[in-house]
Amino acid sequence: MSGKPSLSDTKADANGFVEHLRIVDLVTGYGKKQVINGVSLEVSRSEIVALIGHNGAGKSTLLKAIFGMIPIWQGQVFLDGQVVPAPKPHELLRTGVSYVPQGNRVFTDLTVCENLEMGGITLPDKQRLKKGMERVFTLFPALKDRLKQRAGTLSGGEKQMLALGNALILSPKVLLLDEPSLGLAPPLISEALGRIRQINRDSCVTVLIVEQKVREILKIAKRVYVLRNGCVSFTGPTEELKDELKLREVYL
Amino acid sequence: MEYLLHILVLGAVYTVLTVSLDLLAGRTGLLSIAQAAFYGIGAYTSALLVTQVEAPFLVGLLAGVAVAVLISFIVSLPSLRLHDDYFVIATFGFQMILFSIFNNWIGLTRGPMGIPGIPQPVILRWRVDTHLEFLVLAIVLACFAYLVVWRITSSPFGRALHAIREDEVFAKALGKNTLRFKVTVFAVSAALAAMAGSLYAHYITYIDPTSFTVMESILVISMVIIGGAGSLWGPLVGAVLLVTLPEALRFVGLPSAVAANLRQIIYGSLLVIMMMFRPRGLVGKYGFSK
Amino acid sequence: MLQALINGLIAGCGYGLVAVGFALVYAVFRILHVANGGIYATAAYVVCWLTVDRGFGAPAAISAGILVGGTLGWLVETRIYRPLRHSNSSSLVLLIASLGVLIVVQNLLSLVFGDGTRTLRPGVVQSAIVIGSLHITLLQVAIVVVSTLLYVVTSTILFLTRIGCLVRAVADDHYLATVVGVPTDRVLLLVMVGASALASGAAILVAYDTDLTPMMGFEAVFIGITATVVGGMGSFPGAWLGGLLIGLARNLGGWWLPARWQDAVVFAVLVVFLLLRPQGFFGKPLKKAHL
Amino acid sequence: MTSDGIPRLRCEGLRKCFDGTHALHDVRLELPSAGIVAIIGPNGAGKTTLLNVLTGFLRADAGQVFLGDLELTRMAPHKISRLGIARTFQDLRLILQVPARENVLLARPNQKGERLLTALFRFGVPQEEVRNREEATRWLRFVGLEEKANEAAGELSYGQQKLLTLACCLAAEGRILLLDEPVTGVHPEMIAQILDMLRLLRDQGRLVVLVEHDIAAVRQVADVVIVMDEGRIIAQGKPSEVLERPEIIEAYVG
Repeated sequence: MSGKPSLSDTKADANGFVEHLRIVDLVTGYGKKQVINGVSLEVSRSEIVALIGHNGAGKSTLLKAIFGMIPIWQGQVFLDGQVVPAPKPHELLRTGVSYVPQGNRVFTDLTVCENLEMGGITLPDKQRLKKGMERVFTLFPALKDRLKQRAGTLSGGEKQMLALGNALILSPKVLLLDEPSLGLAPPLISEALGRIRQINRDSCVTVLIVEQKVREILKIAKRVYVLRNGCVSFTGPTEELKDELKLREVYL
Repeated sequence: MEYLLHILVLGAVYTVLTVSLDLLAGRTGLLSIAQAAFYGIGAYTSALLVTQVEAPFLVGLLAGVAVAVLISFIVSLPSLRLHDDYFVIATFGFQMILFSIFNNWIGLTRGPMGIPGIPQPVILRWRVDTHLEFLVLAIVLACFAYLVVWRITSSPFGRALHAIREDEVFAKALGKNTLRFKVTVFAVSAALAAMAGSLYAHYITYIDPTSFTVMESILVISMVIIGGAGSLWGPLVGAVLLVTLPEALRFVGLPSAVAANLRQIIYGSLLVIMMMFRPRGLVGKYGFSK
Repeated sequence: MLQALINGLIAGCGYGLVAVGFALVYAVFRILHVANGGIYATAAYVVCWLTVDRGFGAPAAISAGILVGGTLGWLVETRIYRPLRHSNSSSLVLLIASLGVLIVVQNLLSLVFGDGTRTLRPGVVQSAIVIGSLHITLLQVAIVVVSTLLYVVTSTILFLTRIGCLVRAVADDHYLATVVGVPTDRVLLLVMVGASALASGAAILVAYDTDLTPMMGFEAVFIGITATVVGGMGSFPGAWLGGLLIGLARNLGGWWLPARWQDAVVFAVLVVFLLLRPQGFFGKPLKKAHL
Repeated sequence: MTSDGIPRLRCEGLRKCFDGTHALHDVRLELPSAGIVAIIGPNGAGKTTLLNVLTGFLRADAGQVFLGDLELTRMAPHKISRLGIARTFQDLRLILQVPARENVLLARPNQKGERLLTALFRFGVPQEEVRNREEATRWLRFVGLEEKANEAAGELSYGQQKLLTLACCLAAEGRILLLDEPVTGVHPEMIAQILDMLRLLRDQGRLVVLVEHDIAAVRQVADVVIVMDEGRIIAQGKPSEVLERPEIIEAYVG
C-alpha cells in the first residue's frame, strides 16, 4: 500500500462512501515497547467508526499516533487521500482534524470561557472564535450558563460537553474521540454518545471514536474495529456485532 | 614536590567526599545538597575535641563520624518523606541551617574566626607531619571509603539500593523496607563525609565555615556528575579532575583571584555541557534519567 | 518592633517579586529554575555598571538591565532547557544544568566586577519620612510602590489577558495545550523571558535598597525557593505572600535573635513547611510518586 | 483460620474514592487458601485498585484486610510482601539494566546481606548468595528463562518480562500470588505456557489471583471467577456458570 496517493483514492466507492481518513500498516509504541503492530483502518466521510478492545489493546495509542502526539514508527496516515508525512497536532488542527484526549480532559484551572478560547486558539481571528463559541453554545446551552465557572468544578457531563466544545469550536471535519464515556455515570453515557451522534448528523463530521462501553457505542457507530494486542482482530459493520454470540466471540 | 603532594592530598580528601556522595546520589538516586554540612560536622567535631580536650586524632575522627551519623538521622528521616525536587530542597535547607550554625554559634565554633591550631594527627605512635605521610594517610582513608562503598554496592544491600534508585515500588513489592535502606545509606554517606572533614581539618590545621558552604556541596556534586555517578571510577575521576584542573590554571600564570573564579566557571560550564551531551558523566552509567 | 515590621515589608516586596518569577517558571516548566538567580544578579550589575561607572541615567540603565536579563532568559531557554526538554531529560538533569548556569554567571560577575560589595545608592543623603522613631527613606517607598505595581501588572497579564490565559493553560495541562494547538514552546519562551525580566526588575529594586555582591543571585534563589514553598509551589499570589512573609520573618527574627541568624530563620521556615505542609499555603497537595 | 490451617486472605467493606468516583464500593471478599481465582471486569471496575489495597500500596478509605486473623489494613507494602503475598504490576516493574537473574535474586526474602554490617563484613553472605542463586536459577528454570539469566531484563521480550516478574514473585516465596494482567499483550503460544505454569503453581498449593482481560485464558484456567463492575463485586463462581450470565457481558459491553 505504498507509493503516491492517487486521486482515485478519494473517489466514492460503490456504496457512495468517500474515504476521509485512512491508516496503513501503522506501527508505534512508547519508548522501546511496541504497542501498535501494524494497524490499517479506514473511515469514510461523515461516518462514525468505533474502535473497541480491551485495556492495553492500543486504542488510545493509535489515536495519539494519528494526531501526532507520539511519533509513528512505520506506516502512513492519509487524509482525503493525501499522505500526512509526519502528523503534528497544530498542522492537523489546521486541516480540520481535532482530537479529544481520554477522560474528557479540560483545563481545570481555567474558566469555561477560557477553555473554549484555548480550544479556538488556532482560529485566525476573533470573529470566528465568537462564531465558534456561539455554535458550541447552541449545541450545549448548559455551558453558556457557566462561562465564568472554573472547569475543574464542572460535573462529569458538563466536562464532557466542554471537552467536545474545545474541539468543535474549530468546526472540524474529523473528530478523534478517546473514551468520551470515561468517568461518567451510566445514565449520562448514552446521553453523551447521543450528543456525538447529533453532532455527526448536523455537521457531517467524520468521527473515529474509542470506547469501552461497547453496547452503547454500537448504537451510534456504523462500523467497528476491534483491537487486540495492537492488531485489528475484527472489522465490519455494527450489525454483525449486534448478535450476542458474535459479540462475545470477538470481544471477550 | 611539596606542592604536588598537597594537590594529591586534596585529591584524596575529595575522593572520600565524592565516593560518599555517590553512594547516595549515584547508587541510590538521592541527590543531596547537604554533603558539605556533614563534611563540616566531621571537621568541627574533630577539631573541637582535639583542640579543647586534647583528644587523640582517632577519637576526634570517630566522634565526628558519630555526630554526623546522629545528625544524618535528623536530616534524613523527615527529608526522605519527600521526592525528587522536594528532597533536594529539603537537603538544601538543612545544609543552610547547619552552615548557619557553624558560622553563628560563636560560643562553640568561634564563627567566622574559625578554629586555628589543630594539631597534626598522631595515630598510635605515628606522627603524621610531612606531606608525604599525610598523603599516605589520605590515601588509606580514601581506600577505606572505596572499600566501604564497594562492599555495600557489590552486596545484596547494594542490589536493593539499585532497585530503590530504579523503581522503589518494585523494591517495596518484593518486601524491601526501602526507608530503612535509604536512612542507612544516608548515615553511611554522612559518616564518610565526616571522615573526610576530620582529615581535612587536621591537614590544613585551621578550619572556618567557608569550607563548608552550599557551594562546597555543589562542588562535590559537580565532581560526582562530571566523573560519572553510580560507577566505580567516576567519583575518583571527578575528584582528581576538578582538583587538578584549577592548579593547571595557576601554572598558566593567572592570578589566584582570577583562577578561583575561572575554576568555578569551568565547573559550571562542565555541568551544563555534561547534562546536555553526556548526562552519565565521563565514566559513569547512570544519568539521573528516570 | 514596628520598624522591623516595616523593614520586613520593604524587603518582602523585593522578595515577593523574586518569588513570583520563580513560581511562574515552576508552574509552567516544573523545574527549579535556579539560573534565574544568575539573571537576577546580572541585571543588577548591568545597572550598577552603567550608572556608577559609565554615568548613564537611571532610566536608560534600568531598561538596559531588564533587556540584558530578558536576553539571558531567552538564551537559557533556547540553548539549554529546550534541547533538554526535547530529549526527555528528568527534572534533576535540568536542575543540575540550571545550577551550572548560576555558577558560571555568578563567577563571571565576580571576575568582571570583583568580589567586593558595590552600591547603587546615590551619594547624597537620602530624604526620609520620619514618624516618631520610624525611619523610611523615599527610595524605600518607591521600592514598595514599584514592586507592588509590577506584581499587579504581572497578575493582570496572567489573569486577564489572552497571553496570560495561554500561559495558565500550559501550566495547567501541557499535554492538552499541545492537543488544542497552543504553540507550547513559544509560550514557554515567553514565560522564561517574562520571568527573567521580572527577576531583573526585582534585582534592580533590591539593589537600590541594599548593596550588590556577586552572591546576591544565590541569595535570590534561596529566597525564591523558600517563598514558593511557603506560598505553595506554582501559586502566584502564594509566592508573593511567601516573599512578604520571608521578609517579615527575617526582620522580625532579627528582632529576637542576633541579626546573623537571619538566614537560619529563613531556612528553618523552609524546613518546617517542607515537613509539615509541603504544599504550602495555596498549593495543591503533592502527588505521591508511587503507582 | 480455616480447617486446613492455612490463613486466608479476605477483606471487608473496602471503599476507595478517587476524585469523587468510587473505585471500590464496599468490597467484601474471602479468597480460598489455594486455587486459581480470576478477577475480571471492564476498565475502571476497580480490579487493580483492589490489588493495590490488598497489598498495601493504596490505603482504603474504609474497610479492613485480613490474612487469617492478622489485620493487614494499615500495614506497609513490604511487610505484607514478607507474609508471602507477592504481586506483579500492569506496567511491568523490573530493574531493566541488570541481568534477569539479579532481578530474581533481589526478590529473595530475608537476605542477611541486606543488613549493613553483614554487607560490610560478609559474615555468611557468600554462602547465602550461593543458596539464593540456586533458588533464583530454579525459578528462572521454572518459567523457562534459565538461558536468559544473564541477559539484561530490558532486552527480554514483553512476554519474557512478564515471566520474569512471575519468577520474582516465586523467588520471594509468595504463597499468594496476585498477578495483574499476566497474559495481556503476550503471544498466544506463550499464553498457553503461562497458563500451564499457573496450574502447576496451584497444584503446589499456592493461591493464584489474576486480574485479567483475556476471558478466553480465564475460562481455561480459573477455578473461581470474580466479576467486578463500578467498584463492586457483581458475580462470583465457577467460570462455566459465571461467564455465561447475561449480566456479565452486560457489564463488559454496557
